[in-house]
Amino acid sequence: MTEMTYREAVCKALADELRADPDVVFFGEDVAEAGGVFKVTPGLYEEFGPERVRDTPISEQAITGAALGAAITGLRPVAELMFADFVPVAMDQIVNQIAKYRYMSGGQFVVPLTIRSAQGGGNGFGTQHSQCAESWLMTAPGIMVVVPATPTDAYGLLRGAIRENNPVYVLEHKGLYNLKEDVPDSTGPMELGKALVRREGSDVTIVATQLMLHRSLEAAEKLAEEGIEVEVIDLRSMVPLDKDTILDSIAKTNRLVVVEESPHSAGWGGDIASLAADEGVYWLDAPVKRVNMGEALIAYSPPLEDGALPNVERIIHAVREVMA
Amino acid sequence: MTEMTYREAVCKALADELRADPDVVFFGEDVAEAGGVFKVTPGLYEEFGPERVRDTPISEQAITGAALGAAITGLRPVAELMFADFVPVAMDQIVNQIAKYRYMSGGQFVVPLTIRSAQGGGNGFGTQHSQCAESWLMTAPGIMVVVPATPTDAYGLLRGAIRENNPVYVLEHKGLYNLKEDVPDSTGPMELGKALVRREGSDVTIVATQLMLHRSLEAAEKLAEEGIEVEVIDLRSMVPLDKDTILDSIAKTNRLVVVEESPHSAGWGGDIASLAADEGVYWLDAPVKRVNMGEALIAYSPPLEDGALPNVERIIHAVREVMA
Amino acid sequence: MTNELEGQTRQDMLRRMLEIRISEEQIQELFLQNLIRGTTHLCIGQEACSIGVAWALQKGDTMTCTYRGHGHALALGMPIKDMMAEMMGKESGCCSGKGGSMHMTDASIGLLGANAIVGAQLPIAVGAALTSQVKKQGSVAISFFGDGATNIGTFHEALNLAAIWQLPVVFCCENNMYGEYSAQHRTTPVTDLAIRADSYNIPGEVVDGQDVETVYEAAKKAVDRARSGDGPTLLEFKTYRYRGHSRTDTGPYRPEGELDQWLQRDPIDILKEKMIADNQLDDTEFNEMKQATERLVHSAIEWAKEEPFPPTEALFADVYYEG
Amino acid sequence: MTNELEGQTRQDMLRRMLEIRISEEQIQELFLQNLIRGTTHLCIGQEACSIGVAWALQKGDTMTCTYRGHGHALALGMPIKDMMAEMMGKESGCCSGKGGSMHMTDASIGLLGANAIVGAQLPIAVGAALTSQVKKQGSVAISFFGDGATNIGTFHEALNLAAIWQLPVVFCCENNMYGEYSAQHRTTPVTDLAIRADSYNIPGEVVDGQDVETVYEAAKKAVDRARSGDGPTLLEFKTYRYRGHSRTDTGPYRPEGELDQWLQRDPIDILKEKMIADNQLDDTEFNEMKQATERLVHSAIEWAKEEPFPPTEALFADVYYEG
Ligand SMILES: Cc1ncc(C[n+]2csc(CCOP(=O)(O)OP(=O)(O)O)c2C)c(N)n1
Ligand SMILES: Cc1ncc(C[n+]2csc(CCOP(=O)(O)OP(=O)(O)O)c2C)c(N)n1
Ligand SMILES: [Mg+2]
Ligand SMILES: [Mg+2]
Repeated sequence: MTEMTYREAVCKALADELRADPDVVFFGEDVAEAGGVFKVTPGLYEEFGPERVRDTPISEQAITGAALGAAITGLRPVAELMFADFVPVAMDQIVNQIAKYRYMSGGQFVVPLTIRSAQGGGNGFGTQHSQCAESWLMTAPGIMVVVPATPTDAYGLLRGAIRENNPVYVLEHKGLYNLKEDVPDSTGPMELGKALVRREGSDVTIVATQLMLHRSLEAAEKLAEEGIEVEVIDLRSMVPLDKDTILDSIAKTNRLVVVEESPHSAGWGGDIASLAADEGVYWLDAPVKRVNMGEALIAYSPPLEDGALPNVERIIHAVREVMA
Repeated sequence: MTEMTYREAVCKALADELRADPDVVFFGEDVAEAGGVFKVTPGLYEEFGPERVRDTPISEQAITGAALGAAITGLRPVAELMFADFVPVAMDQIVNQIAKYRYMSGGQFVVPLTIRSAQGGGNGFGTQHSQCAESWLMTAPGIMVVVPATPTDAYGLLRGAIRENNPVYVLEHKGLYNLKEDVPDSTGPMELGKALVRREGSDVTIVATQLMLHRSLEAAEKLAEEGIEVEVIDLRSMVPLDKDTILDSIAKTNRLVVVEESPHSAGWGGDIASLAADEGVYWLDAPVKRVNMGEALIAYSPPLEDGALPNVERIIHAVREVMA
Repeated sequence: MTNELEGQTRQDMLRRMLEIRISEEQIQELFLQNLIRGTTHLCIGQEACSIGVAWALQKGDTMTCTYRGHGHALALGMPIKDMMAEMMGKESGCCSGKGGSMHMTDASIGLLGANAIVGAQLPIAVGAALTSQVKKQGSVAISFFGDGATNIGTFHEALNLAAIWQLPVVFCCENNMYGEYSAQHRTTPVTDLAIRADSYNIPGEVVDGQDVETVYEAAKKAVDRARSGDGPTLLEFKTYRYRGHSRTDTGPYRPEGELDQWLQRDPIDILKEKMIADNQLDDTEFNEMKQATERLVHSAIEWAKEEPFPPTEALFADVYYEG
Repeated sequence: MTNELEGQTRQDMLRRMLEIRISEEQIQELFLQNLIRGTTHLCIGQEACSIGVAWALQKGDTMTCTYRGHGHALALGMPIKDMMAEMMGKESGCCSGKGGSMHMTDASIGLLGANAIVGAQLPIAVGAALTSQVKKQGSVAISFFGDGATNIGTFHEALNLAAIWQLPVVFCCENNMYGEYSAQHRTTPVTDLAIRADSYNIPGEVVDGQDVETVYEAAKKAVDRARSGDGPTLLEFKTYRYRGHSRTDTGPYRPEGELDQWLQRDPIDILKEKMIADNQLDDTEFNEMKQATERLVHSAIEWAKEEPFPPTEALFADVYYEG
């Protein structure tokens, strides 16, 4: 066991992969000499040098496009787009190029690249620096999307993503960088596409990720006090999606609440709800509730930002609704 | 009544609004002197002149950003992004700027702009020129999204969009440009956010748009022959979404099939299914089925493109499934 | 063309530069006290750029700028109170608390928005200039951005479109030598960014960004040019930010002594010395002006501290215009 | 440096240019017969650009290009059959029928993809050059694009990044004077696009795109420069497309007589005349070469017509790499 923060886990995963494979390179804005704006990547430049760890100009389209070109010619690049809010700045390269490149060529290319971004709200960064990017990325078959919620997953999923021979977008949550945990020394590259039941329960299933997962676990503890046993599923990977773990849980609890840190419209929770309404419909004893930002955007003002993000109270309220 | 094609209806809507309001301007790549690559906008440049109808360089980010700047300073711009596949090229301006501009400023600005694109598959344009953009656009509260399926709607919804004091993205379907219809001469700017029951039925509700709507209506006729009465809803507007029309229909038929011309993951159909699984769950007598592209992309090869897009047979199959 | 403005104008510019400087110093404090959340980007040392340009503008002219936009807001005349309240997310802030430090915006003074996406504000200013041209308003649009922003796609597209349409817009690059923690030469293969104007066949000019009168003269020329229908200009102001990029950054990546050199060319000192030399100011008057400004800033802050946060219902307000 | 290649090389270039010309003419027919769906973008008149550059390359070098990429594919050595089968969406096409006319791609010859998004291919070539630099492969990446593409953001970002990293990439702009239906001057405020290289402090050169030997010399210089570690170059080939932009466009927006002028400088004629003047070719030999090429193209087309379409299962194949 080694205690480390989510932030340190990300850095260690990068270091271990850079060490393990000379084809791995890492670049982004201020990730090298400065060690990243979130201080996630210090020391990599010093250990692996300017060829393999590079700072870039402010050019998200060139960064992602270069990652693609490098990936199809023999490197295994890891690119950073500082904030997930910048995904739209490079959206064409991500959804029209990276995700489609292998397909359009009839399978001529393998595209082993990883892109990392910090996402999520709760830190007062305002409307353009607090968003989550899952729903944007999931619209494009061809790119995998993982969302670690713990230091152990931040380490293992990132290593798994770098080793994956398909494009993977790793979304790290700003609000979790300081989260500490004992990471088993045996932890290695993890397989993508497996959800985890973080808490067992018989009454209601909650599906969540990252910051919302931790709030859901907190809500579950409170609800346990009133005798409501909530099963909490951490998706960990949005693409591939682990349908079985979700359906097995619904079969057991007959109730589903999805907690998303994003607006309601075209949010990923719709896919989870539609899975339940299709393959799980005969198990459902109650409405499927989605707890999300509704039609709100994240504003700077503390009470507004707090009001926009699903919190423990709102999660508890939704669970009570489906138990009613 | 005047018979016109969907293409002519779009052009007439633009002409009528340019005539009605001197603040309306229209610009995009080759929309002026050449009349558009889909020959949708001929004659506008000649009638309204180079100040108000402009060709632009190939600069989607500048086109959309300029539309925003113009809208908040007193013009009512209509910008064209030729293919909806180019939405990702301008995604930052669309979702981080246009959609959020009023909100971030605390309501200081009104953003009366319209963006138009041609979307959809079926024409052999290949992987990067055949996509639908609804799901990308719906992720951003602040921008409305309309999807006309008939010449009458192409005319009325576009005029309504241009008059709307919020940003509206009008997605026209390439496969419908030649569709002819008698458009009532009384047709004017339409209110956005109203769905239409295109066919009444008591057994199953189908929710669809554009090309998929027409295929669904065809499927409904075939199914009627075997005594299955399908109610077909044309959403017309993705944002705002007309929940009532959908829920009323589910309350009546107790069965729902959603037909999307897009991949399954993070598709808009998830929202419709989740609406049914929440507010409509007690009415549901069968699984909610989504007919879409699954995990496929649109390939150039005719049989592959035909295979990717939901067709009448697949829609019929889904309806039979929920009737079983 | 003379480089000397009349005494009163100099007084006003000096006072406004002091307002910016002192406000920014206090904002840093408020951030450390966690009364401002998230992040702040200070323009201490760059005050002459926003002031010199603002003084070249008329009512009806517009501007877009960046997250480092506190100075630009004050330069255009935003009341310090409105800014401080916004900094703390209060309802009485210029954006009703929704924008925060990175989004100082005030339509009433032509400030069309401070943007947190590098480069996104350039095409928006181009659109404002389009309105002026189509409606024959005779107004000019300004877009401020940094040296690092000249490497992003929107910079290129915006200048090209403005040039081809000959729009009344002036692109103002504040080259403070760093984009975040990266020195210009590490991300940008040219030294004078003004030469990038040649790609669009528009005038580009390197300007001393520390002398507010030089900034004013260059801006005036470009603004007049735009107003008279001769199209856009790219101005590069050579300047320097005394503080780090944002938050608690102290700028460890900057060479020893670089800051000290720039402190020798402080924009406030430069104007002050000129005025003293021209008998338009003496030290006592300057100190009085400074103290008055400090009182102004402090009272604005104290007032803002007491202001209420917006009600939670505000959350869903103004996502869409209703009506 | 001499502008004369030896006879054999000229023969090969001439034959390959004929293959492109004749293939493109047939592709137009196939499109009109609806055997090719969607759209086609022909490079008739521009053959010297792709050929001259291709001849300056070595095995291991890479290229990205555009939807107008049939000539580039053949120039790099794609078998005509593979291309024709792809045009018709057949399983034996270079992309197994998934790409079509706009996406001619063949990793085995270094053709990393023809792109249908204007400008998107430039950063991809930059990435290929990064691989070469990091792995010390000594290979060079080429990116072809048009005049209109120099106005989009990715052009700017790609050249800047390549310049700052001094990557072995050569940016090849085929300036055929039109972006779709818009003449260059209507969208682009500069006449010589090569000057845009100055924004990145890299060499930019205007090249006669109709004389394949001139193209070759310029490309060779830039490629050698890149290979020896001296970084990127921007080449602008002045050329012309005889046909319209795409599909059935006839180019009504082009001034009377413009095409005729360019026909005077046809790339195939230019090389042919030189060879005749140097006694390396006579009319009979040329006609034989032409007829042989016509037979080659026709048999490739007849073969492709008979090839099967991919099975529907292929729909879900290669979305992801399995394993
Ligand atoms: C598209 C985008 N990429 C990256 C960032 C993160 N970022 C914020 S400020 C900044 C540096 C900008 O440097 P410069 O343009 O010189 O302006 P300055 O901060 O020096 O005023 C960066 C990279 C961003 N906000 N937007
Ligand atoms: C991002 C983007 N915008 C617009 C288009 C539509 N389009 C296809 S080709 C073309 C013109 C490109 O002109 P140029 O770069 O000169 O290349 P050429 O076609 O002349 O070879 C345009 C606008 C596109 N494919 N991608
Ligand atoms: Mg800077
Ligand atoms: Mg061209």
